Amino acid sequence: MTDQTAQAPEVELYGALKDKEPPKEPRSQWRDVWDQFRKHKGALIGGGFLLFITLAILIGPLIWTVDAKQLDIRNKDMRPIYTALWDSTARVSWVKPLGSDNLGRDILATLLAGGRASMAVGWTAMLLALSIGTAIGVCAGYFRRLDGPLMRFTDLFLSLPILPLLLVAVTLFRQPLRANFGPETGMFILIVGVIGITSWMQTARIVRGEILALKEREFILAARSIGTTPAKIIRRHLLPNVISPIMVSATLGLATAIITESALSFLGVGFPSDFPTWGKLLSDAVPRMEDFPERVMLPGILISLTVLSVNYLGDGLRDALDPRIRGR
Amino acid sequence: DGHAGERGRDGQLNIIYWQAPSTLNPFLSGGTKENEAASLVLESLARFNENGEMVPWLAESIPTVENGGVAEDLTSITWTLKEGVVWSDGSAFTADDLIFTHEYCTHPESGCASVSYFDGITSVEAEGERGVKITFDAPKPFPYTAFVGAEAPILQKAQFQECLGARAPECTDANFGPIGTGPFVVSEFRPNDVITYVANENYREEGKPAFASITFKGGGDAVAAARSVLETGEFDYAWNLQLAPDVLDRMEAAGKGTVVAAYGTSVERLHLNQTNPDPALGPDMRSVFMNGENAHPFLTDPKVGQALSMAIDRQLIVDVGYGAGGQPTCNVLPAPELYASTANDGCLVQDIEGANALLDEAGWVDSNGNGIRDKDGVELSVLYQTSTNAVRQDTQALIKDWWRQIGVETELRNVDASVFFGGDPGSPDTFQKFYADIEMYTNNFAGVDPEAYMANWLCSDIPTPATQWQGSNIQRFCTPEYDELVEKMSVTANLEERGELAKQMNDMIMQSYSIIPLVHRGNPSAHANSLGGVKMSDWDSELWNIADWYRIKN
Amino acid sequence: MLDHIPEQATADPVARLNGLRVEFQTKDGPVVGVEDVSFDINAGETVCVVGESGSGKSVSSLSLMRLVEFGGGEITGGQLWFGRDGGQDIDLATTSGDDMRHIRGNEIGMIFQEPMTALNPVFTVGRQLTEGLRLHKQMNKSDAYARALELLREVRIPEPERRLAQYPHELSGGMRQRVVIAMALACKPRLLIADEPTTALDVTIQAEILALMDRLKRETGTAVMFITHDMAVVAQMADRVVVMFRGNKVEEGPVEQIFESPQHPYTKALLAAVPKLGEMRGKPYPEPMKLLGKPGAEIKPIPGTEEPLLEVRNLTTRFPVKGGFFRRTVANVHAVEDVSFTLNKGQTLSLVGESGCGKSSAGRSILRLVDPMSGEVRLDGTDIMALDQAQLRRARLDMQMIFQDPFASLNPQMQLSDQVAEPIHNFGTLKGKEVQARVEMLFDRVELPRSFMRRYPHELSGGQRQRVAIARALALNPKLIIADEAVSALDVSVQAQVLNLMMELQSELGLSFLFISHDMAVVERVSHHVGVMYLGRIVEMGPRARVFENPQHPYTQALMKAVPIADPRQRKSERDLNFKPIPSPIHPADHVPEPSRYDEVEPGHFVLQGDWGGYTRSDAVVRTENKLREGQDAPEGLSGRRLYD
Amino acid sequence: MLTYTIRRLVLSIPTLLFISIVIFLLLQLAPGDPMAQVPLTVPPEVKQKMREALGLGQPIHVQYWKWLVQFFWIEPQVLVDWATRDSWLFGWLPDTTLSEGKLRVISWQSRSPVMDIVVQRMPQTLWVVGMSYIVGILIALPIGIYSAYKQYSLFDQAGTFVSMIGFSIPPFFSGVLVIVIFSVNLGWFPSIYDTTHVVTDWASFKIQLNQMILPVMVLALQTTAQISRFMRSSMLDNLNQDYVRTARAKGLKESVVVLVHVLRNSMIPIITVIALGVPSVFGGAIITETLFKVNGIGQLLLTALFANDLPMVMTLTFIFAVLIVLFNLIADVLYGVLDPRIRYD
Ligand SMILES: Nc1ncnc2c1ncn2[C@@H]1O[C@H](COP(=O)(O)OP(=O)(O)OP(=O)(O)O)[C@@H](O)[C@H]1O
Ligand SMILES: Nc1ncnc2c1ncn2[C@@H]1O[C@H](COP(=O)(O)OP(=O)(O)OP(=O)(O)O)[C@@H](O)[C@H]1O
Ligand SMILES: [Mg+2]
Ligand SMILES: [Mg+2]
Repeated sequence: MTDQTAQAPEVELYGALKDKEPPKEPRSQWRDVWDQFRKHKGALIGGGFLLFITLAILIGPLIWTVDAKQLDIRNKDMRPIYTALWDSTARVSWVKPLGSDNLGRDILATLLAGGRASMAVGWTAMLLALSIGTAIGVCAGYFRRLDGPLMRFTDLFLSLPILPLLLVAVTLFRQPLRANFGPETGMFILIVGVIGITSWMQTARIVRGEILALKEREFILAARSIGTTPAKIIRRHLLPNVISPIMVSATLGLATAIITESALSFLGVGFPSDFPTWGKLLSDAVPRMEDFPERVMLPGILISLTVLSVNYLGDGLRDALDPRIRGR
Repeated sequence: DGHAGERGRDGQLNIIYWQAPSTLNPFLSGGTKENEAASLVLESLARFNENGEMVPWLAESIPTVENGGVAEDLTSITWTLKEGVVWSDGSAFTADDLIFTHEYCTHPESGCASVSYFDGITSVEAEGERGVKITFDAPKPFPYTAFVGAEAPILQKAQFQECLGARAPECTDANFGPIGTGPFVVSEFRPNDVITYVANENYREEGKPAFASITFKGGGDAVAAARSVLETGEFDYAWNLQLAPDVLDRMEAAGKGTVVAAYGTSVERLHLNQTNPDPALGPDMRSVFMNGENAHPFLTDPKVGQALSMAIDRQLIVDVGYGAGGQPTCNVLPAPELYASTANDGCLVQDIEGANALLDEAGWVDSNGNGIRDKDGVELSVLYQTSTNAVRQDTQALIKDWWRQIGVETELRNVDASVFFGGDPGSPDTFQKFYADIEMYTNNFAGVDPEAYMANWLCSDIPTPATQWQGSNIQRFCTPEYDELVEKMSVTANLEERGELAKQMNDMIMQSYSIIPLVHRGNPSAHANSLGGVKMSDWDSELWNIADWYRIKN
Repeated sequence: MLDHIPEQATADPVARLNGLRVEFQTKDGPVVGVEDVSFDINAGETVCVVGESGSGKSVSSLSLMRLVEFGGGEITGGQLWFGRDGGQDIDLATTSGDDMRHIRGNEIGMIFQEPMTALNPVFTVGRQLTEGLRLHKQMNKSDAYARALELLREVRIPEPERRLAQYPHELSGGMRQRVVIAMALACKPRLLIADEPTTALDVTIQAEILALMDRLKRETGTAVMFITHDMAVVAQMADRVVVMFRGNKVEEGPVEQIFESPQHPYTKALLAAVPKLGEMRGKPYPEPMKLLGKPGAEIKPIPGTEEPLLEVRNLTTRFPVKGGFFRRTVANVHAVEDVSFTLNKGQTLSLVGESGCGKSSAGRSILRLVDPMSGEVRLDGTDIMALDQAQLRRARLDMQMIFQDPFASLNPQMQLSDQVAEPIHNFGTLKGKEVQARVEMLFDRVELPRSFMRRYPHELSGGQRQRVAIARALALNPKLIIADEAVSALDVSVQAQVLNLMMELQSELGLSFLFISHDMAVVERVSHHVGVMYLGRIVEMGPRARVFENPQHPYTQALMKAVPIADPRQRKSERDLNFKPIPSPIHPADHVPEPSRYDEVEPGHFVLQGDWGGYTRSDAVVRTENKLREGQDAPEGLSGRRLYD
Repeated sequence: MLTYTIRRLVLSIPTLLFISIVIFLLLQLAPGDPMAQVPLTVPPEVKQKMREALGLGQPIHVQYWKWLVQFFWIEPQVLVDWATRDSWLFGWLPDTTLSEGKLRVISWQSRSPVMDIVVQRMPQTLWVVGMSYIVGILIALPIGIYSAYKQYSLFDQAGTFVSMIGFSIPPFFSGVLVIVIFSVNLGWFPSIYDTTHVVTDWASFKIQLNQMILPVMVLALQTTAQISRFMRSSMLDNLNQDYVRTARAKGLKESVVVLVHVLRNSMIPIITVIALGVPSVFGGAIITETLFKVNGIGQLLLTALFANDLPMVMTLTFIFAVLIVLFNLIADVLYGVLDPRIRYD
């Protein structure tokens, strides 16, 4: 034992003061985030896929210039080119690489155009719902006096029947929006608004719960003691710490928004009928599912994969944004 | 072939209506599904067969002027009740029941849906032992409305006498289980869900019905209903399968059932707004008919309408959306034969070049190179609305494409059916308000006489804010000549003459191109291959002859 | 007690650790938790393992139970010989899972670090106590309950019958820890591992628990492995001491030898950092500690000034307890009751007392982080109580707070420099580049490397974090800093550095501290004046030297007795301890307490008149306190999800 | 706890009243008309008469008041009458006739009391939607537990994958898919649910089971996807708690540690999540019910909406609101019951 101590190098005693590792190069915070993000395989794949989809729907129409609304009745009901691999009798053609629908619209083009609409609706509606939900959840959790009324308000929205709400919204707002933004953008705003204001409740509930717990943590008290205003406490201290449940809601919210959009056009409140979206392509194709499985599978897979990627991306982002995990 | 035999020999029959009946009292609902479900139980004096011919049902025969049943001056009709008819509870069927039914429906507080069938009736009285005399306040060239067809059947007085007027809704038991003279009696009714019937032991014909019981299921959608008959064979009969023909063909290929269609007078048509629907006009002028003022910037021009019509390939619309359930038509009054004009059949062939030439000639040219024709700064750009329905949306897409080829820009809109047909004056999306340039839907007339139908297009029937947008002249067509013809028809009794008048009116509308007919629609239904005796009629309840249905034994 | 040499000390060791090495697989590759540790534990002997946080103490003990594997660790080297009852030794490192399960709880018992969380919140105490008995001793339910009752009696829990049916949260921290001990003892294990069993407890409860463990060891002859970082506790408990440092054993020896002639520099430094009660005897002013290895630090007393900075008069803070259908206030927690004191510029006033006596509430009331009911608070002439929200925010420029838990009081998601700069931004005292300069200066000031500025709280050790908290408190140049248990959570060596830092700052900047602590030795080191709090009141107050050398109030006396002394030759025996449970501070809403009246026993040394004890600690109090401790706060709240109405 | 519950109950009354007003106004504002489904062949004047017969012309506040009285005053009387007349519990009491001759909430579509139809629809809704909820939960819990216990294992990854897919596939697709596979091609199960089927013996129970399988499967997929996610994260929260180590140190078997100690704690938030989902069981599942023709509450609401049957929609929505508020309360109370740390005072 004495041998050991004798040989031991001079132990430095101020562990608290000295860096154990050589000081790291000062690095940008975003660099750290990116490094951590890169380690998450799922997130990379998910992010990659999302990027691919986004590029595809943005740039795709420039390359594949067929108009998604263009009918071509002579070439209707074509199968995708790959069906030729096992079914030599299938009607296929390179002109319609993924086939065509019952009016001869090119499926590749509709998928690309539909993707634009679905992604735009999905993301904006999800972000809208998320912001409403977070705002309400934060207010209810942070300001005790608002808690009761806001939660009642949430109950109210949970129990409102969606369809009449929709119809009312359409009655009241379609014309002004159409006049100001044109038929498609106007409808877009309306749809996004409707989906947004009918799907924020879950987020609000979850965020409120988290905030209630966080609010009792000492660092909030500390922030108050150094004179941080409530607005700043919420922005700097509370919000970054509820990122993770918000991410989860975001993932689910995107899926719901994309699907709800299709349900809306189903009810005739959505985009003009010749305006493709993934959800609508999917629901239109359901009756012909047995003959043309690709017409349901392609949009179905795209929706699922998008949701899945967002889920993984959310996981990765959450890890990357949390300095506690990032450090490891 | 299993025709004859004792009552109930064929056991169970399963019918699916994807829209479920909500009541069995046709007077309280007026909906087709309710009327048809009730027609198994409640009957009328005469029914229309698959050809639109009247068949005596609870009456001995059809009264006419020739056989003296109808008065010479056309102000009364006398029916003779069939002998030996009893209600399903065993009590006798008498003239009293008819008198009561008239009273029931015409009661001012009842809200009876069929009250128009009793229009102009001053009295219903018993005459002799089995006679019933109906007197009108004016000559009635077509007196076969009251107590004829599925809309105006006869109720049992004993059951409903406590349910007059405002009390009608309180008689839930009676409304859900009316006692009738028909081949079946209700054993259980679940509103909007399912009805079970059993054979009527007191039915007047021996050995009928062949089925002992019926399950009348409601709910779901047309695809599922078709599938359950054509593919899985769970049901024997499915109603109203408005599906794309390729979908139906595929299901039929499974070999379990057959799709049949009955043709009545339904026409899928485009209405071209004759007034200006510009949103900028404000609620007092938008789509409001103002005696020729406030006219539509271009749709009042028959040349434009004609071009729009010529550009359409009706056969293709049928192929894509209707199949066996539709035929191209150029008339808004396509049937019965007597009334159907042939003057406009040129529209059956698509002629894009012709349409283009016509527009060029009319001065509509694309002067600014944006692909849309214009004249005097007005672009040929239309908003085209209809109710939400897959087939209609396909049709919209096709038509939009054709119109694009003639330089007409189209914006599509579809509106939820409950709003579109709802008639809520507060909603901007109803078909009566017509806040669009063009709209598409189907209309028809009940029974076989077009007089009331043709009167739809009177100037006075134009929906306006003053009438809370009620009115049937949707496209706001108005000419004094047309009004005169309507007037003339209402006093003409001779069938030939009536036919001529109707054709004339039809052609007048067609040539104004305020209505562009597209498809003469049939009512496609499907029945299992093992179900015999089905004779589809669109003039009456589809189930009008259900007493004759039987199971084909193989 | 010291002269009580364990009889079996010479017998075969119960456990022998031999070259233990434990690695953890993390995302960034393996991390060594314990590098190479060997020592023996003999029957009837207490071996204390000491070392700073993270030195591998817990990992060693968990390896003995083979529980490291559940935390992602792996024993990658060495043997863990354990003498089983049957006689033959087995190597626990290679024992199969089934055998391990038989050994765990049966032959080796373990007491865990955190009494608050070591019990399953949803099962009754009885159920958790009997579980092991029924498993290992095949007892039936009623026998097991009888034995559990016996165990509870052994650990001296009051009203043991009732406890069996209670849930953990209904017990006070001390009682919970005793339940955990009873649980570990249930099957009469041959080896008892106690991993910092008293760190989270009050001095008084700690003293009781230490005495209890010592008695049990003597009565049953169990071998004890006692893990702690508190040298005073070691002095009280150990027969032999093992000192660990960064995953290695650096020294081992009998307790007196370690304390009197430490060999390894780390041990020496550690001992030097321990404040010992009585060390300051005869010195009128506080002075920094002499730490080893820190060159050139000159030690000089800090006299401060006699100019008052903070005057508190009749401060009263009560928390309403709501109840009934209309949620009316039915009772009040009298957290702070008629408290008056004066704090001078450049001096430190300490508030000491047991958990729940109202120290924190007093501190927070002064900053108005909780709103006091009545009283007067003057800071440098400003009447704090009269300010509106905006003014109050400004007033906080002059007074800052350092909280107990350095981890909890820093936002885990923010970089340290941002957190230190936050108060500056809040008040806009500086702009642009100056902010950065100031932050750098503050980091230098608290002796943190500048490279830490970009780090996040979790990347720092506890002491470093507390320095950040201090830097943040200093950012605005306050006149008063309220340090609420600012060093309680820290390792001794780190604690000593932080204390020195605070004292340095005081002498250089003339800061005043309101120092809240329950650690008498620390208080003795840093304060000019001391107030002893009990039940919301100050029961004794005066210059530090007077209060410590001449305690007058019986409560102060009891408190002084309970403090463990870091000297193995001054062990306390259980007999010296005599505690009345703390009475309830909850009174009915209409209760009007008497004002505090003081006798001045010496100049400036006041003692509260009358007897304030005598109540029993009600369940309601226990519950409220436990909630507060668990960070749940507010009587009607619950963590994570508050019910709304 | 009791006072807490009662206070919450009392406080929920004004909330519910407010909700009912909002719903009523919303429905009034919505376009659409109960006459939409009457064929176009019926002349407008007749339709106007029919509207009047439904009481549509009255001012809004009169209509609202009427509904309020009917729902809160007359319907309970009907319940009392029924209880004293037919129920086995109170049947022995003298028959009351409180509601005789009073106007109940009447559906515009069927002209029959709304509550009767609701009661009629309850069995199939509960059989199918309720069963799928139960099945979904029963599948979700083990999946969630195991995925958390083996975090990042293959099973866990697969679980995430499947549940995300399950969540993103709309039922109008999965429903048709299973029908095409299992009823059309394989012919194993009926595609149409027979609501009149009564279970009396084993054979009829098997039929019932047979017809329930498809809709239950489709619905359970969604429930499973969600609950298993919640379960997993709740388990993860608890698996690292100190008391788990304590339990292991006692020598307990892993199964006991996980399934008794950890599970019990993890179930607390899950049970409240489950409770919050129960109103949707009573609310039915619109799309799936329509697909399989189950004709439960969901289909009832849908048809009522399309037919603009305001009393029906109003009543159903309001019942739904009551359930939401009630189950919110139940969830909160359950939380307190399950977690001994929580006390209400
Ligand atoms: N689950 C784990 N994963 C990774 N590293 C771990 C884990 N548990 C412990 N370690 C590492 O092992 C080392 C020893 O930790 P240990 O818990 O034994 O310290 P300790 O001496 O008990 O400290 P304390 O006094 O804070 O309890 C530390 O450096 C720690 O980072
Ligand atoms: N927000 C609050 N609501 C209700 N009671 C409270 C609240 N804060 C503190 N109390 C009660 O007031 C009393 C004093 O608490 P305080 O936190 O001031 O004690 P303390 O001396 O700081 O104890 P510790 O050493 O545990 O921090 C305790 O009985 C506590 O239960
Ligand atoms: Mg430890
Ligand atoms: Mg405290």
